[in-house]
This record gives sequence, C-alpha cells and structure tokens, in this order.
Amino acid sequence: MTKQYPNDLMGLSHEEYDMAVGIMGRTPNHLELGIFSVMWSEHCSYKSSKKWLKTLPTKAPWVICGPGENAGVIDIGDGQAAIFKMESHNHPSFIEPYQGAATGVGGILRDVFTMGARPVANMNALRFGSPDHPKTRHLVAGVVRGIGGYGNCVGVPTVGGEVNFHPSYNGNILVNAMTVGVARTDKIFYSAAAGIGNSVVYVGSKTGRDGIHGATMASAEFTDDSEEKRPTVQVGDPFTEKLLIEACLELMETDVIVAIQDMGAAGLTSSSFEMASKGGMGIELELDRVPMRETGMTPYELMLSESQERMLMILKPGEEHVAEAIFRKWELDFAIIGRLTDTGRMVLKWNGEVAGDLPIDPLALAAPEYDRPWVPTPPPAPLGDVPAPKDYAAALKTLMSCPDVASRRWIWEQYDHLVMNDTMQRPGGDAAVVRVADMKKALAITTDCTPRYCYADPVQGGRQAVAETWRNLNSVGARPLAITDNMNFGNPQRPEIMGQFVGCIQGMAEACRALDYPVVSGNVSLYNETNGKGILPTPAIGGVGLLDDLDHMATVALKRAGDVLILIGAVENHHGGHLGQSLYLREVLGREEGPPPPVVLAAERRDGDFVREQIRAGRVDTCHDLSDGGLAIAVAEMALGGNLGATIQVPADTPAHAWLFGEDQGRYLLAVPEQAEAAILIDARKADVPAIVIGTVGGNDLTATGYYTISLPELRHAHEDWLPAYMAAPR
Amino acid sequence: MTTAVIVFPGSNRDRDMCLALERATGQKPLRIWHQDTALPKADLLVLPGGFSYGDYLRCGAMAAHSPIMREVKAAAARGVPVLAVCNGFQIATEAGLLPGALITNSGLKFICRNVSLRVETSNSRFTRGYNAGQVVSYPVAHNDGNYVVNADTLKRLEDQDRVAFRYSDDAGVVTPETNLNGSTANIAGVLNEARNVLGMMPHPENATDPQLGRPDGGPLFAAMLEAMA
Amino acid sequence: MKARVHVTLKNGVLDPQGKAIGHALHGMGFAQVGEVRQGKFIELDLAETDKAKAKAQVEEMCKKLLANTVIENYAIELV
Amino acid sequence: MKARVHVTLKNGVLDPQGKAIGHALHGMGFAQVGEVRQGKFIELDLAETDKAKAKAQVEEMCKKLLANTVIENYAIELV
Ligand SMILES: Nc1ncnc2c1ncn2[C@@H]1O[C@H](COP(=O)(O)OP(=O)(O)O)[C@@H](O)[C@H]1O
Ligand SMILES: [Mg+2]
Repeated sequence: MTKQYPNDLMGLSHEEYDMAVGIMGRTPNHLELGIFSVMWSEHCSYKSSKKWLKTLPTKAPWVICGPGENAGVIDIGDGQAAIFKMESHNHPSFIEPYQGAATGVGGILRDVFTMGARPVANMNALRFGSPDHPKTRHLVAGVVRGIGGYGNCVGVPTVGGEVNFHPSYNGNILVNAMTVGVARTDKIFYSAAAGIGNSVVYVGSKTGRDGIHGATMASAEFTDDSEEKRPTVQVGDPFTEKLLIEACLELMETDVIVAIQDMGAAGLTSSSFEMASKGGMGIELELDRVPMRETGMTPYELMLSESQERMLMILKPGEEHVAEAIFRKWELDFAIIGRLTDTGRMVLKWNGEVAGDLPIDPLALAAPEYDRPWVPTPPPAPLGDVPAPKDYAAALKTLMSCPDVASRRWIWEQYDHLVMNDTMQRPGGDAAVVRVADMKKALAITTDCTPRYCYADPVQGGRQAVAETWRNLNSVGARPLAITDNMNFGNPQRPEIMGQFVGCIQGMAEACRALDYPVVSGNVSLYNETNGKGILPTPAIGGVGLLDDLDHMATVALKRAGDVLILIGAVENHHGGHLGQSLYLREVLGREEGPPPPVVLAAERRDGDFVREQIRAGRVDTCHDLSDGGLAIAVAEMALGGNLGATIQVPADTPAHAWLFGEDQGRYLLAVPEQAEAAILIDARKADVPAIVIGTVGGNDLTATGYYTISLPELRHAHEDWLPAYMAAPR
Repeated sequence: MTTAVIVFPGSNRDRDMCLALERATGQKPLRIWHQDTALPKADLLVLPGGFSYGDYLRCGAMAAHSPIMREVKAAAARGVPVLAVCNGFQIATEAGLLPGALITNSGLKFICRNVSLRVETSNSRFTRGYNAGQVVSYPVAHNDGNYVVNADTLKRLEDQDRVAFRYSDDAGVVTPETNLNGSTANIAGVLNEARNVLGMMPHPENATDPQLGRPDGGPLFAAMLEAMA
Repeated sequence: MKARVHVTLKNGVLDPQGKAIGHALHGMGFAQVGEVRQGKFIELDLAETDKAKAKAQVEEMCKKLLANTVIENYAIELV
Repeated sequence: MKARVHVTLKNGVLDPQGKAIGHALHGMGFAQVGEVRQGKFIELDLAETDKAKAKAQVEEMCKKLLANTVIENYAIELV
C-alpha cells in the first residue's frame, strides 16, 4: 500500500509527517500541520544539535538558571543576577540587512527582559563575505545601521562585538546579537505556565502577516531563488520595544505575573506551546481575540506570524486589571486571549469553533531528535616552510590594516555605546566593562571566535573560542563566570559539517570544564550554506565576567613612559611561535594552511588566573591578551590605545617573524611600572607562570629593534583608515 | 532646590540626566510624565535625550505636542530655566522654544563619540562656569544633530551672543573639518532670547562622573545650581 | 476619503539625504543625474467625506505636525 | 527632465512611522484619521531628454538604490 502525503508538507520529512499523524491519531488539518512544521523546524526543536548540546557543562555554584529558559542567569552577588544570551539572525539579515539585524537585536532584548532583567548592554558578532564580493559593502552598511537603529532607539548601549570577513560567508553572513541584563535574584521570571483557569494574556504590538514560516526559513539552505522569499522579512519597531521594556519591568515590580515569555521564532505557536509544556498545562486560545493589524487574518496566520515586539503572559486570577492599566499607560495592546486548562492540549478556537486541537507534550517534547552521521575533520597537513617578510614594517602595516584587524571605529561610532552612563570601557579594548548601576562592581563582556581555527581543527577551534573570551575577561581584571554560545554551521545532513559541529562542541566542553566556565544559554543556526557551500564553522562565544572593584581594572592603553612590557605565557617549543593558520600566513603570504595553535588548558588556566590576580591586587593596570596577528599586533594596539610608543627586543635565538606574528595561545602582555617588575616576575616564577620582559614603553614610535620602526601616526593611519575607506568607496 | 525631568515615551537619557542632577543637587529630580497637564513648582526643567516616539516622522515632532509641553512653554515664558539636550533640543525647536531645526547629520550616520566644543559665551546661567573660548569635551550620540537656521536668524543669534557652543578641535579652532554633523556655523548649542532656555546636542550629563572620563559637564550643572540658589 | 501629503524641504535648506543619493547614483554610473531632493510622502485615511472640510483638516495637521514649516513645505491632494 | 519617485511600503509590511503618526494625530484631537502610511518622495533632475530612456534609467535606480524592493514598492512619474 503506498501512502498518500499532502502536496505541501511545509518542510516536514515523510517520517516526520508520519509521526505527526501518529501523535494526532488522525490527519492534521492545515493549521495543525503548520504548527508541527514550525515546532519541529531545526530552529525551534534543535533536532540535529540537541544530542551534542547536552554534553556541554552547564553548572557551577553561581549558575542560577542554565540553558532551557529564555536566557541564562548567573549570580553576581548583592542579590543581583546577570541574565544573558546570544542569538542569530543570519538568514533574514542576508535578505534584508537593516531589518534583519534590527529585529535580531529586538529579539534578543526580549529574551532577556522577559526574565525580569533590565537590559544593560548589547554586543554583536558579525561575519561577512570577502570585502571584494559585490554584496559585502551593502550588507555591512545595512547590518550596522540596523543594529544601531534598533539598539540606539531602545536606549541600551551597544558596547562591543567582533567582525570577520571571509569568502565562505559570501552567500551566508552571520549576524549574532547578544544582550546582557541585570535583575534581582528574587525577581526572576520564568516561562512555565501554572494555575488552571488563569488568563493567557497577549501584550505589545498587533499581529500582522510578518515572517510567516521564518523559523522554517532559518532552517533551510539558501538557493539562488531564496531572494524571492521576501515577504517573510519582518520590520522592527524599536519604539514599541522600548515601551514594552518599560511596561514589562514596571509590571514585574508588582506581584501579578505567573509566567512570561516573549514571542520569538514561530511566534504565538512556540511561546504558547513552551509555556504550556513547561508547566504541564493545557491552553485554550481564542484566536479571534488576538490584536490584529490587518483584516482577513486566519488562525493559521495568527499562530505562525513572527510579528515583533509581542509577549505572552500568564497572570494571577483577578489581577488582570493591574497589568492592563500599565500596558494602557504605555499605549500598548493588551488582550486576554485564552486560559489555562488541565487537558494537556492546545485547543485553538476561532469565533467559537475549534480550529485546531493538538496534544502539547507529544508535540513539544517528542520533537524528532537526530543522531546525524558525522565524520571527524581530518587533521590539517603540517605547515611547510614559512618565509620571513622582506620588509617587517610593511608586514606589520599589512596586518594592522587587514580586514580582520583594522579598527572597527566606523562601526562602533554608529552605536550609542554610552547611554545609561555606566560604560566603563568603551569598544576598542579586550572586553567591554559596564558598571552595575549604583555599585562599585561591573560586568565585563566579550564575544569571540576564530573560525579559521575551527575549520582547520574544530576541537582546537572550539577550545580556542571559549578560551579567548576567558582571556579577554581576565585582561580587564574580571572573574570570568559563564558563557552563551551561538553555533553557526552549514548543513548538518552532511557528515563532514556534522563532524565540525561535534568537534567544536567537544573543544568547547573541554575548555568550559577546565576553566570552570559553564554554558548558560545559547542558540544554534544550521544550514548556513548556499548551493552546497558551507560557511567556516563559527561557534561564536559570548563571555560574561564580574569585576568586583572598579578601582582595579586594566585597559589595553599604554599609560606611562618607562613602563616595562612583560609577556605572560609560553611559546611553542620555548622559541619561535606558531604560524599555522595565522593572519601573517594569510594576509602577508596569501596562504591558509597548517594546524591552528593548540590551546593547552592547564597552562591557560594557570596563566590566566595569575594575570587576573595581578590586576585585582592593583599591581597591573595595563593588559592585553594576544590574539589575531600575535605579539606585534598586540603591542601596536596598546601603543595606539595610549598614544605612546614602545620598543621591544626580539630574542636572539629566534626566527623573528614567528616570534612577532605567531599566534600561540594563552598569552598576555602587561605594561607595568619599573618598580613593580621584580615582584611580578618573582610571583610568576613561584606560580610556574612563564613571564619574560620584552621591552619598554616610551616615545612616539613603535620599534622592534633590528626589524622595524614605525611612527604612531603612520601606524594609526594603517589601522584606522581601512574600514572607512572601504565603506566610502562607491558600490 | 527642585529639578524636574520630563519623560516622553522613548526618552532614554532621562536616567542619565537624573543621575547628573542628583550628583549636583544631592536631591532626586522629579520625573514628569508627558501626559501630565500640570507642572510642579521647579527651579529647573529638563527635556532629556532619547528617541521620543522613536524619532519617527521628525525627531521631537510628536513629543512637542505632548500635553506637558504647553506647560513647559508657559513656564519658560515666565523665565523658568529649561535645559534641552539632544532629543530634548529637537523637541524644543519643534515646540518653538528655540529657533531653527535639527535635521539628519550631513554624514547620514549616527555618531557616538566624544567631541571638543568651544564655549562661545559665559553669559548665561548654564555656561557661566566656563570662560568664553574654553574647550570642553562632551560625548555626542545622535543621528539628527545638523542644526539649520536661516541667515537672518543666525545673524540675530550671533549679534545677541546666543550661540553657546560650537564644534571645534582640541585647541578651540572652529573649522569645516570640526563640524561634526553639518550644523550651520558649527553650532552645537543655542540660547533663547531671554537666555533661560539652552538647547544643545552634546550630552553634558554623560560628562559628570569622574569614573567615566573627564567630567567637563560638571561646571555646567554647578552653574545652573548656583543660578537657582 | 484619502489624503496624500508631500512634505519637501524648502529651497535653500540643504538636503543631506538627497545629496547622498545623488552622490551614490553618480558612483553607480548614473552620470546624467543632477540635483536630487528627498521628501516625505504621507497617506492618510479620513472618515470625513466633505472635500473642503477634509482639506482644511489636513491643512491643520500639516501645520501642526506633519511638516515643520521652518524648513519644510507641504502639498495636499485629496483622492 | 525631472523624475518624481514615490517609494512606499508594500502592503502588509509594518509601518511603525505611519502607526506613530496616526497615534499622535489622534492624541491631538484629529479623531477622524484612519490608517496612516509614510513613504518617501524623491525628485531627480535628469539630463536625459528622451522619456523612454529616462524612465528606464530611473527604473534601474529604483531597483538598485532608491527603493528597498524587499519591502518597498516604487512608482515613477516623469515631468
Ligand atoms: N561589531 C562590533 N561592534 C562593536 N564593537 C566591535 C565590533 N567588532 C569589534 N568591536 C570592538 O573592537 C575591539 C577589537 O575587537 P577584536 O579584535 O575582536 O578584539 P579581541 O581580539 O580582543 O577579541 C573590541 O573592543 C570589540 O568589542
Ligand atoms: Mg583581546
């Protein structure tokens, strides 16, 4: 007997359709099938990634709430919590960069304030195609405008991020946005529905026909006709979001909310199912009561719309008027659209008639989970000979002005990074530092990932991404506490892509364990492929740490002539430096080869703890971790930051280019007053931490004795001019 | 000493302003909702920065029609000092409290950074803590700070010593290159004829906390207080 | 009744948006483009059915809100 | 020759500006106003004198720059 399938399975496979019929005990109608389709999309169900995500460490004494809620929650002392998460808006941003990026920011903000936190900082991790690609300039311009347009308007400072350019992103840019908020530990709100008969309340903007099937779009590969899928683009309204933030936080001061959840991907469907499923409840919704923006909307459209700036709440019985008054004051829509039941079913009514009736748990919990076949990434071929540059100064300038290192000022000056008056470290340093309002303490925030390392060796790359965030937090003097991740990969149905995913997760998990640095929230974006070509594996990591005392904070800027430069951390084989997958290799020699630098976790921990304690003890106020481009770039960035020169000495027994440009991991450069030098070196020896003096601070030039001398203005031009000049060129 | 900050839907530097006022006066400012129809007695009214009504249509246009603005205009006419910063400046021009208009930055981009400003006059309750010609550094954060006035109005502003700040370099030299956003004659802040309303795009309130950098805005708040006392 | 309102910058007021568009168009090879000006176009649904009254109302809306008459002109069309 | 281009949001696309304007007009007592939509209005001077050619050029400008065809429609008039 051959089975009959509907013509349009809405993205479900035959097996998934059969499961749906099994769960329903009958053929689902159009509305019900649409709900299965979005609930079981990769985006909502994590069906390819779940098995592996479970292997990440998620616990620590300071973790209040790990993955599974809208955002992760950690304890930051004094009865306060930091709540944060990162989320992708890759596909929409490629189709419509301004609105795609803007609504990405809006979505992640809602994930954070829905838990009771006032958002205090936004970050953004961006990946674009090659600068030469005809679309790149337009995409950069639109994405940056979109992030600024939304974040600036809602009045949350955008304090940092990262940007890479690589041809693998030509057809699939990555736009990952992160929000950090601060809440009281006794005022954290969760999404589990409770209380039979309680009202289900809709607030925010009206529902239109925006982004229907956006979640399934985020779960599909691009083909050349994807640009036709345009009507799924959503338009953001940051003004309404600002009102929604204020109204929700005002309501949260009262005691009437039982549960609250933002409407994100798959809108009303996923929010209502999640709330019901978490609380073990049923829900009856009267869809005709949903505030509608357009006439003639259908139950199907209402359930699947991804209109922005909407929330769903369960309120205490008899208290609805309290909430209503607040939302009316803020001129937002408010509607009671249903109630909780004990049936465990989602009953969808339309003008009194049942339009759909689905069991909640089987649909939400029994979503398919795949153990997709995967193959480990083969180890990269060993790196051949790497010649020294003919002209070291030219090589340094090439690196300082290359797209992955050049100053991002053109970007961050379009972001209001000062609003709220707590930005202690502006963009441009290792981590953003945002004071906790009215306190002496601050949150340090960073996002990092080095996709070229992940591509060459996913395990090392996964470790490195986590470790780099950890270092950036240490570098300002903060105690790293936890991370959020945004796993951006290609098509998981290809075993080699799945292998990248598995490898990165393994490396991340190892690093998290070694550094006591758990994952508390995250997001997965798969199918970042166009015509079968995937992106570099990009597990973007957002790290959050705590600076207990703002008086002991370090920055990258050199501060005093006469300071001594101390390099912390070891170099491979105690000499030379690691050039495999380095920017020197790629930008100066045009080669992308070799193994990435290994991350030695025990040394990482030991050396990083040492650096942080030196800063916390008030001995060190100038620190920069070494990353892209190695030591030479780090010194240059510190010099430009302080507008103060430096001279370094290359050890005699060493290939200078490897020492200057090698990207060995786990290293930091400190600048300390001469009189502090001895004590620091002694402490380092006691702690078994490699530490050597490599130079001194002073003058108006940057010198590596015997290799280069460059004036700071010349260096500054190289560093500052690339991005503005690139963006100003005619399209 | 009572200060009052008017809060519009979409205001977002109201909190920053309240902090700066509290630092200066030792007292929490009153926060007045835009729908209110009466003003409490206050020694200083502030229209804060932000994106009232999302900056939709024109920055400040909708907020200028809020019920409370009728009261603010009446108070200003009675001589109550009004400080209007950034979006507040835009609202003040839309409401007719100050001449001119603010349009999109000539570079068409939002700009957030510290800028150097030359203080043009110390003859006001807002700027008398500075010397004319002195250079201060405040942050800016705006997309529409391009101040437009016609030639007659400009002449009047200059003749009456009503230009408060201009965008300059660190040495106080005012040139087209230091003109951040395309403003007529590099104007960053202006006074009304009675000198009790100051509108300005840069944010003095974000330059009062020594932990955050040079607190160059401090003297402005101190001067306002002294004038009120 | 529907009103269509055009709001344009007055002559003599510099138009950064228009200028940037002109610049971009030149960069894209549209050499034949001269001056470019950008304005706003606002469509309103009106319950009013009397044309004269509608016109008067929209006129008032323009003066009070839709245009900033310090720098902008407006033109009203009823359809 | 002059071209006048109207750029408007496609049907069904949220128009936060229009929504806010409508809201503000109500607040000011213009109760008879229904939906409000805001678009752009761009005027271009063209050296081209052939109407068909001018039209084709402006069409291309709209597609490439003036309108965001993902969410906007455009209409061209030559005068
Ligand atoms: N998209 C962005 N938005 C805001 N700031 C950014 C962005 N990209 C980079 N930055 C800032 O530029 C600086 C340099 O970035 P990066 O080279 O990634 O730092 P690091 O190597 O220390 O991780 C950081 O302060 C970072 O926050
Ligand atoms: Mg760093």
